[in-house]
Amino acid sequence: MPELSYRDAIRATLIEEMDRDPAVVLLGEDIGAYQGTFRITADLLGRYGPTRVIDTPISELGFVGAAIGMAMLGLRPVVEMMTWNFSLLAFDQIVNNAAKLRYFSGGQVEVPLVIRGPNGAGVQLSAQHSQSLEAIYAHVPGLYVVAPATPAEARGLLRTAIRGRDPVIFLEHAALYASKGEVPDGDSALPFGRAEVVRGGDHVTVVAYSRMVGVALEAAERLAADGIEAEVINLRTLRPLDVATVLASVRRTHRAVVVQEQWRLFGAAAEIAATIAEGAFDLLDAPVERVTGEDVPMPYARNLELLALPDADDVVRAARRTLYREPAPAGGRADG
Amino acid sequence: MPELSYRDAIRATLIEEMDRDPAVVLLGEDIGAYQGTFRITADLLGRYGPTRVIDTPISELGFVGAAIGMAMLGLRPVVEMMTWNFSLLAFDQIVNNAAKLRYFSGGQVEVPLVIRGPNGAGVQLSAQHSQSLEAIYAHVPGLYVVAPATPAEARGLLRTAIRGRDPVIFLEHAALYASKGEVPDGDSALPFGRAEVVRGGDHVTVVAYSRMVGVALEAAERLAADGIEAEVINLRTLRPLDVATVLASVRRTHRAVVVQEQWRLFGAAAEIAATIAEGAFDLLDAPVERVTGEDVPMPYARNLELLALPDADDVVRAARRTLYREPAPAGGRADG
Amino acid sequence: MAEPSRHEPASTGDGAGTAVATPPRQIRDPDDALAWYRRMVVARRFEEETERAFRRGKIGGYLHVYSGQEAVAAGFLAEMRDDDIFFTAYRDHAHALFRGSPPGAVMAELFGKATGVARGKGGSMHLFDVPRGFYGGYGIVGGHIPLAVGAAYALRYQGGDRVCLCFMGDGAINSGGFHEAMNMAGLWGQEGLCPLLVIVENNQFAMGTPVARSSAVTDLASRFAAYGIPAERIDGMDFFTVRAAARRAIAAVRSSGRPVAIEALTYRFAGHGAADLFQPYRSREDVERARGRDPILILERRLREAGLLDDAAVAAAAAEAEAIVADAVRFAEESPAPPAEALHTDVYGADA
Amino acid sequence: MAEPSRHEPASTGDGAGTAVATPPRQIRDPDDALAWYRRMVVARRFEEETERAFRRGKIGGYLHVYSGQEAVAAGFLAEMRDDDIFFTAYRDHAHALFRGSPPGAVMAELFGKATGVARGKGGSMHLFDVPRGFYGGYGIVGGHIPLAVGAAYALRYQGGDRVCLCFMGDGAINSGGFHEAMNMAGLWGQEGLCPLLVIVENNQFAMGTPVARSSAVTDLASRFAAYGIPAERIDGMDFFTVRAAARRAIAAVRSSGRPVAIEALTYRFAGHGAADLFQPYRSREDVERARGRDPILILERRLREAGLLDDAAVAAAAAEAEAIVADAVRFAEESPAPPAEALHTDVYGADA
Ligand SMILES: Cc1ncc(C[n+]2csc(CCOP(=O)(O)OP(=O)(O)O)c2C)c(N)n1
Ligand SMILES: Cc1ncc(C[n+]2csc(CCOP(=O)(O)OP(=O)(O)O)c2C)c(N)n1
Ligand SMILES: [Mg+2]
Ligand SMILES: [Mg+2]
Repeated sequence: MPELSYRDAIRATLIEEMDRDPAVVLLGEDIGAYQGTFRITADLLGRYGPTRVIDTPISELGFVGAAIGMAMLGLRPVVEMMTWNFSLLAFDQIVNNAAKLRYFSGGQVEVPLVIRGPNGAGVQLSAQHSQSLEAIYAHVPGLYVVAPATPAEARGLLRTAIRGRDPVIFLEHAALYASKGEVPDGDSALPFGRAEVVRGGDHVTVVAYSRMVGVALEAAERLAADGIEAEVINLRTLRPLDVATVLASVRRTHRAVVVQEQWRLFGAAAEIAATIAEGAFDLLDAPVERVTGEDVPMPYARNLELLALPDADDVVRAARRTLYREPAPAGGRADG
Repeated sequence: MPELSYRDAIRATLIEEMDRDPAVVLLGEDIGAYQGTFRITADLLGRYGPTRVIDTPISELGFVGAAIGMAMLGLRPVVEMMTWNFSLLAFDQIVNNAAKLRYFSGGQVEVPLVIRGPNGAGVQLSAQHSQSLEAIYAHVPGLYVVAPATPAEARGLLRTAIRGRDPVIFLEHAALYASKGEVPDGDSALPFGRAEVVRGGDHVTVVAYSRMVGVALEAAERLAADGIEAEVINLRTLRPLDVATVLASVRRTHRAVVVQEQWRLFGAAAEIAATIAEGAFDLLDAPVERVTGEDVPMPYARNLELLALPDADDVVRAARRTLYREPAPAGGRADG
Repeated sequence: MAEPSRHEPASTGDGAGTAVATPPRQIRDPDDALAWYRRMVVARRFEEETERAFRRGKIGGYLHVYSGQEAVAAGFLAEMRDDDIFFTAYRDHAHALFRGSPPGAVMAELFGKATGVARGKGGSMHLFDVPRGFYGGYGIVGGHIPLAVGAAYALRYQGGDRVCLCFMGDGAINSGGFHEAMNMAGLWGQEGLCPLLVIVENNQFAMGTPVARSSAVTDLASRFAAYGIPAERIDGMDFFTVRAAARRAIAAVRSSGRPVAIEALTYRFAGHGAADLFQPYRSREDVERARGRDPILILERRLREAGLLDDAAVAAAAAEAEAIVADAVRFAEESPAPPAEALHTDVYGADA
Repeated sequence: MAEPSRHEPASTGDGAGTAVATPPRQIRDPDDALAWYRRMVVARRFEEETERAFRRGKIGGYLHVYSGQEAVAAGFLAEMRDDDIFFTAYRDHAHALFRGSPPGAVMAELFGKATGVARGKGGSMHLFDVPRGFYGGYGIVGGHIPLAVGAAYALRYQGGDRVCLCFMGDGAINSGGFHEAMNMAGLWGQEGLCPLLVIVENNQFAMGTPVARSSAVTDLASRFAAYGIPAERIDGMDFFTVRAAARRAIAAVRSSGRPVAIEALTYRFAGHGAADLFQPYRSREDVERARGRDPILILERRLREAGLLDDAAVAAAAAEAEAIVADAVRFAEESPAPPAEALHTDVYGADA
């Protein structure tokens, strides 16, 4: 069990899968000569040559579409989206072709495509470069939406993604690239749709994914100091969503907090909260709390940016509210 | 109070606003010489000439972007999206420029832009042409998201949209264009964020918007025959969401059904259901029910398409479930 | 960098409505030419029937017929090898028929039946016949062009000399996806990794918008110079002209692995779609003038001149087409709708 | 249709690294030329300071400096009228300074302060100074190009003869938005409704990707022919060359209401952004060679040759720049961060 960074876990998995299957090709902006903006693909151009490591022009719609065409013909392209923000330009190809081709062709073609790159806010990248798009992609049938929180997950889920038969929205997080963790050796793949209980607890369930898992764990530590034992669930994938694991926990703790980095309204936490409220209706002792980013474009100034993002404090307060140890926010809970 | 079709209400409003303000210009594909795919803009080219009624190439990203630029300079462009499906190509311009320009310019520019056209499923238009995108747009701060259900609303809300100071996602519905209704004379505008109780009732609240309002009303009729009085709320706008009106109703009925045409997961109904569960927690006598489209790309065959779309039957059953007069669906409620 | 004129412009007119003098030509393979004539007659008859079926409520959604453009798809598909592949937009019925998809299965798709080429899930805009190399059938204008570029790359990556054809409309040339895809095709072609033939079916209109109102430059072939892609404009109404251009272009693409483009001037005789009844954007006379250069009649005349066709043979072809199309309709009518379970299949390849 | 060569290509080289012989020229307005020299010196000094401030942690996010390209923005902005407007991408500091935005307010924006040109909400990539006609500052490559086309239309729609300039990078030319926007500009220009001047700042690279690897055709000016937009390529390192081209082009755009494009060959001396430390995609020698044609030194030499500048004046300009930049940093440092309430303002124009 070597220790690897999240970045190196992704890179190592790319290398393993490229060594294993010549159908795996990489495409993206500056993944070759530049070595990748986040150095995920460092040295891969030298290793595999320009036919397998394809530096593309700034043409997100075009190269995602081309990757779909490659996948239809049996290749297994892995597209690096330099940041997921740029995927808005490729949105039509992802939603109208990648996600639906199997369906509207009556099952004649499939699109084994992985699109990966950093999602969410960095540090002071401001409004156009700080989006977290999971709710938008998770809405679309035909896609898988994956958001690993640890190096081991990054590796296990990426392997499943690359070997799969359908398009995968693989959401990394720039703030996690340098984080380290034990990564199992060998050919281990993690299945989609299986959440992990990363911390046990009986008083409240905190549901998170990607970078927010760390925030939830930090909050759980602080809550523990106060005698509150939070169970923290790392979803790993949003589509499919592991409803069973979440409900099993909430049915025991009777309380839930859902954490997401992005805009609150119509965000991922809404689906999770609604699902909990439906599935554990009789067993909930308090409203499900949503801890989310503020409903504003991301500001540049660091002080404002920190205000716009959810943190452990927010999770602690929300958890305490579910236990009625904290007053509801001024103006009531759900004043939109 | 003349009776107008939904189509004519929109068209009449465009004419009134163009007569009133020379800054209003129209752009879109085939809105001029072709007279508009749904004839919303019929004769307007003749009336206002090609500088105000601009037939564009098939360049959604480009002409939405150009309209944003016009709006920044003080024009009030109204863009026709032939159908909202094509807006996926303009998604970057809408999300990264229109919605955020005021913010990242520090308030120096504004984007008084309306993008309008039919949203949702038609009849057998299949996977690429049958999407309902409200959840995706309603997620984004800086946008307004409007979905009128009647001719009067189409007129009142469009007027507010055109005279406003911010980008408006104006979601019409092809299935409503021929529907008729009384439309108030004169300069009446409907404010955003005010839902309407379109039918009173004490037993269950049904929340809907756009075409689903009619479906909800039909269900309410049937429920009434069975002694169940449903209160039907027409949201009119999804951003902002009139939480107060919804909660006031649910706090009285203790039961809620939310109806949307589109894919269930991470859909608009999730936000509404989560908001109800948060805001009426102690007063809910049953889980909030979501009635939605199936989680599949839209099939072409009519029999499958009908199965994919929610209808009054589904609403009736959901309402009865909230009253425990109907068993929960096999496999439990929230099994994802 | 590629020199943008490997092919010189062939005979062209201002538009397909203008008569273009094409020199009489020796007919190399008479049987084959006759077979293509009959296929074009079937395609025309097939489209007439789809319009009727639409009015009868048997076909739903959008319906875009190909009448008037038959020589384009026929000429190119005639030159494709069995293992070559192609993509097109939503005006795709004739492409499927020419490639050999059973007319019954094509009609059944339009009728939304389980026996359709896409099992009733795609409809008119999304015909697919992958075993025959037909990769669809797309409804978002321009959306399939990047796919075709990637598919071409894959073909070369996997070895061999298969080529990919991509049909597109004149309106699609203004979409950003076209630009991004063509630039990549030009780049990948420099390494011999993009065996792609792009066919712009310039039928003069994108819905109601004439080319001069949608493209800042009306010589569409000239727009490929921006990507170093050799391009020529041809008369798309003459089957032999199309076929000759197709032969040259496919050979060039196959041997070089580099993209080539052809703008075929043609004309759509029907409305844009079934809903385009009044066609306010063009006059009846314009359409009549264009019908003067009906590609089927042009081919018929050629074959008559060559002594390969007479009145009886023309009548026989019509009767044969009638029978084929009637069979197709019968098959479609009698086929079952997809079972309810089909709603949830083909979303993912395996259970999530 | 527009003929795509109203302007003939002027003196050009293969790239900005190659010396280009520009004929000695009479300096028309010496004071003005000296003023632009001093502004360029300030811009260079300003950028050096932003890089330092970034390392000191005073500036966050992405930081893209303009060093090496000064003659381009200077030459074009020198010819803009006060009521003209412009758009650019994220490499935008010099554009703001040349247009007259106070250096302190620009620096304060980078420091994320309430006194910044965008009140600290935009940062380096989103400078705005609307009262001076600077409409931003955009981070999505190519995303501002359609905006500029629409803005140009609005200017003509509203009457008068204002023009709109749109600066863009060589990498942006491959984005679909560029294509869609240019085609519309070409079309609208046919009606005299698009007074737009597009300036491609070809600094040879898009991040680590050289033009030859991103564009199938390396003569970027030639790509505008696809839109009927006259275009020329110029030496972007020589202020006078740029300015002369700008004068001609702006006059043409202003009088005709039609778009014109200019590809200015230049070079970025620094890394793409502050994170691009090692620049594995080019050699130190390449950069050194390019620095041999430093636009500030070229201008300095010209002014010396014309007897307008001597060692003392050069030193004075440097000292002046030093003081201006030091003041800007001081102003930025001492300015307050935006108040917490600012988080929720500027989302909508009025309460929803
Ligand atoms: C992106 C997009 N925008 C708009 C439409 C609506 N639409 C369908 S066909 C069409 C015209 C296309 O014209 P062309 O490419 O010339 O093909 P043709 O119909 O002439 O075969 C339009 C605008 C669409 N399907 N996709
Ligand atoms: C749509 C999009 N894709 C990718 C990026 C990441 N990115 C930022 S700058 C850049 C290179 C742009 O090069 P160019 O247009 O030549 O401008 P330059 O940096 O040379 O001034 C890239 C790829 C982006 N900001 N937007
Ligand atoms: Mg056409
Ligand atoms: Mg560049």
